Amino acid sequence: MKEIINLPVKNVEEEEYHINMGPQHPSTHGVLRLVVSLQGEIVKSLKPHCGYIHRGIEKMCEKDTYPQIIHLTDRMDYLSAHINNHAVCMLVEKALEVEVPERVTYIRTIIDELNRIASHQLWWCSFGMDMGGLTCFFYGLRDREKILDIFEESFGSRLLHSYYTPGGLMMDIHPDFQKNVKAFIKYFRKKIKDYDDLLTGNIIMQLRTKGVGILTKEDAISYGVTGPSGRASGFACDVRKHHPYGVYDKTEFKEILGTKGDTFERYMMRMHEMLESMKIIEQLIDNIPAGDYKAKMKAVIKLPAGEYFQRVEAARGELGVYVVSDGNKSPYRMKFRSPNFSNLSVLDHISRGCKIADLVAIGGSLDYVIPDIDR
Amino acid sequence: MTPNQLMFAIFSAVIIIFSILTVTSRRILRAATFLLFVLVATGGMYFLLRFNFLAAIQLTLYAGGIVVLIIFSILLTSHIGEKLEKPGLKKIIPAFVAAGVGAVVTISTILQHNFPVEVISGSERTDIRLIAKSLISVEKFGYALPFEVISILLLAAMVGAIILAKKRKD
Amino acid sequence: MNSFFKYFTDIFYAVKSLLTGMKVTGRYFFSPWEIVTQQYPENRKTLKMYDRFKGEVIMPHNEHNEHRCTGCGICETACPNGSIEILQAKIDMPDGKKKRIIDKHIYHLDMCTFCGLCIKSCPSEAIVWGQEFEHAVFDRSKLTKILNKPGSSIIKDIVE
Amino acid sequence: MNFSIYDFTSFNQWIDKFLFDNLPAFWAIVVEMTIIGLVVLLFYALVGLFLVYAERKVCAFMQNRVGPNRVGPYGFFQTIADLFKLLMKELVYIKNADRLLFNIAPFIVIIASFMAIAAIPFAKGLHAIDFDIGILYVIAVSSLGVVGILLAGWSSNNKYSLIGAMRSGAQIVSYELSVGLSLITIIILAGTMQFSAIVEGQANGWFIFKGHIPAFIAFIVFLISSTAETNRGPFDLAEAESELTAGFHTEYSGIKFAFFFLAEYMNMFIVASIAATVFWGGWMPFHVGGWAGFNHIMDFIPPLVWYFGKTFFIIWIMMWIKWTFPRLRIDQLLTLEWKYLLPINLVNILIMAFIVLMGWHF
Repeated sequence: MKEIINLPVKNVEEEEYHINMGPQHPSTHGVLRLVVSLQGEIVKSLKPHCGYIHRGIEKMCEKDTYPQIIHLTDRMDYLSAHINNHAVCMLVEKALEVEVPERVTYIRTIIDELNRIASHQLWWCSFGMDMGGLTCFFYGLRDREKILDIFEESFGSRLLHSYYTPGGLMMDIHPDFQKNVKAFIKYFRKKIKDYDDLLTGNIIMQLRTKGVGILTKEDAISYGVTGPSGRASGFACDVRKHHPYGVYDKTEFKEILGTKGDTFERYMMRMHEMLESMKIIEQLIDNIPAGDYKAKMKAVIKLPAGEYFQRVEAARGELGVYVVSDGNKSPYRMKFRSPNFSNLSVLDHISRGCKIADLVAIGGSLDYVIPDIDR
Repeated sequence: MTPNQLMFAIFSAVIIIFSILTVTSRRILRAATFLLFVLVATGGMYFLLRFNFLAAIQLTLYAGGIVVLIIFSILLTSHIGEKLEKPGLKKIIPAFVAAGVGAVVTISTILQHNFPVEVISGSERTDIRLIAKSLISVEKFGYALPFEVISILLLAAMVGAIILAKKRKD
Repeated sequence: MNSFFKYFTDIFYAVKSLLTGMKVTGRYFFSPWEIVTQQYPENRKTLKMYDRFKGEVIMPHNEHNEHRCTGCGICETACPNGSIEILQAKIDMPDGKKKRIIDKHIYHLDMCTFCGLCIKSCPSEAIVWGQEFEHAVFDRSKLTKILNKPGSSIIKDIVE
Repeated sequence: MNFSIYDFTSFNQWIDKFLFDNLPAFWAIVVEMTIIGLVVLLFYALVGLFLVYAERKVCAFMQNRVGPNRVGPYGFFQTIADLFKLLMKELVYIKNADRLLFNIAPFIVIIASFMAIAAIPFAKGLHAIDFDIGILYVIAVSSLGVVGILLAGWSSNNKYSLIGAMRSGAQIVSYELSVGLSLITIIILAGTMQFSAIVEGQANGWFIFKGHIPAFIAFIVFLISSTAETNRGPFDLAEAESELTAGFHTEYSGIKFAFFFLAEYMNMFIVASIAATVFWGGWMPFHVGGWAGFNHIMDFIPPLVWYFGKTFFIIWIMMWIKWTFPRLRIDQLLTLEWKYLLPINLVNILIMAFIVLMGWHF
């Protein structure tokens, strides 16, 4: 009799249950492994294991010349390839004290913002897919295709462009560039309403995201969560506003700050940012000054010995590039402060106590790109 | 042999075989699954007797309700590798004795009872309207009182379950 | 009482938001002309890539089987991945001097990251982007290409 | 032989008579059962294949795509090609899985949906069994399917599968209530549980019009809860691909996976045809009480066309829902059932009973 009573008392409640989300899992957007300990469906803690696609980009940079580094930065956060290029180019220009033509800064700013929109479109569609709405995925990709077509026409490639070089651009923009960008903005302003109807206003999506995965402002600052995810918590961290580069100081745009810092705010930040980016592009696209697309640079670029740092606002947060030069044509040490790495580190903190489905939604709202984490 | 007899043979064979398997299987979820087959075959037996309502209730309550609950609780508590221990002789002998006594009593009762032979015509069925009416009737053969008593019992059970579930949280 | 009304207004707004979403998908269902799918192998004949499309590195030859490559090797050093190899040869000129010319311009397509540095750095504009994009092959060795055609020579007016 | 596409009764009687005249009674019944079994099996396979194709095309059009278009005209034979692919796939043996239960599970799921088909009336005289407890029978047998899902999730020895099975168990057990109660609303109106009598009762107007507001609410509740019971989006938590890879059938491959896949589509067909039969008149043409001429014109359209038209329309609505909404979370799923659908349903039944008592329905 005693045995029968004892059987169900075995403490199921406190038994921990580990599952491996990834490296192959539909919601990790790449080869990221999250070891999640669960109690029932509730996440007790999780441990990210990165490094599955570590390629040693920082080390590879040490043997490459500065123009050659550009194509490696494409492959970190491949969804904001132009912005990564921009960081390295500006660092070299700053170190050599080269004045780039105004035309170049205008074009770079426009293309950065286009790239940001394209990146957020891909985020939107994959976020929709994480939430289980597969249709979002196709609408997002459909509209992203329009930007990629503009990119392909001007720079010949769709994802990894290597378009910026230290001192300017690889080639001038295509003659149709301005026309196509304006047509895209007209098109996308219409389509973004579909986004709102389909996902933003949807009651299921709002119930699943509001009040889930709350990140306070203090935590955002101490974990270094930047970009839309940080701004959702009220952390004013927009590099474009506070340390302007390009022609951001000449344009009007808002740095939108959230208050709650939950998944829905993070979602709304990116939706607003797409609109703001379109505003920036609209202000600049007709005013691209004439001129050369490239400053005069030496054939072999050698940075004077010393330390250099440059930061930009990539689509997912603040990207910092740090270079120690010993005066040679390749850097002595190169370090990237990638936004996704810091954003991922907060995942354990904000997803404790929520459900597996919430974990997927939080992961989607942090919008991590795995190659940028591993580098 | 008529088709009905054939079906009866099949159903009874299923019931006997799976009943034995249910009590001899050492994996608890397998036992639950075999129990499901026994209950479904019993439902089939009722269909054979044209007690459609009873058969459907058998399927809904036993097969669809109770077995699902049993399986659900097994899922929550046990692990796939678990096997029950082989019972010792001390347990087997009393079990056999108890089962044997039960069988003797049941079989002897059935054999002693004189079943009146009555051929029910094929179209005749238990009318579900009659069942429904007698369930809520307060007259002589009505079941209104038991029906209400059971509903109060179920309500009490439900309240108890909610309280138990709430308690754990704080 | 307030929460009682909230129960129903919640239901109302929930249903309304769901119907708004269904309106979007429903509209696309009934407008098949908005389909964006490209049916690729069928449209191969009409498919035209953009002029600047980076398909592969090619070396254009004119009708006399002449190219512009001097074999200087700048592209080889500019390439970050080592996907270009230049094999040089020396020929005897009629005036008795020996001249360096290109023997083989080897291009490893499998190592190329399409950054465009080789094309940008070429002083004689000998290599350009080709439009070909169907690079899938069953044998990896087929991705190693020799860009100068057999028996080709350099165009006369190119000065090193 | 008197055969008409408007009434299959005489056709069935002719086959019955033919068999009994030529065979001994025992064998006649065996042959009849075999024929019915084979016909239902064939129907099952064909409808399953068609629904998979239809789902792909519908979701493709909603997503601005063209969908399958390579195999056959408009990709019509794509699902058949997929079926052959699945048949030829290796059946992966899972280490430490409970092999017996692992193999039985897909069959339980498929048999449950198979049994439900038997009670559905496709046209006048075209149904396998016409129980006096038809609706109760369908509810009873369809509640067996969840056992297969639970067994599949547990026996695969995979944590994702187990979570999927748990979710699906909680979901189906609670949504069965709403399905049953919303059907009871119509049973009150119809006064019978027999499918043929329910259809006949709609000869002068479908129940969704006859029972006006409560019937409409019951239809909506039935649509939602039956979508949940068939594990379809937005209630596909048991196989939530972005959370649990594939949920309870993660470890299944080849034809065993195809069984789950087919059973899901057949369950969708079954609930759609119950909705069509109970709310929209089944094979009964669109009739308006009193308009004899109009009713006569409607009678010319064969009942099978009416039946499949209504069923596929409801299936289309279910697909539309699936391809629009994001997935619910498990606690929201249960909140929806226990806080919204169930109270609405209970009040609805009361209102319907009141309306029937007062004779306010049409």
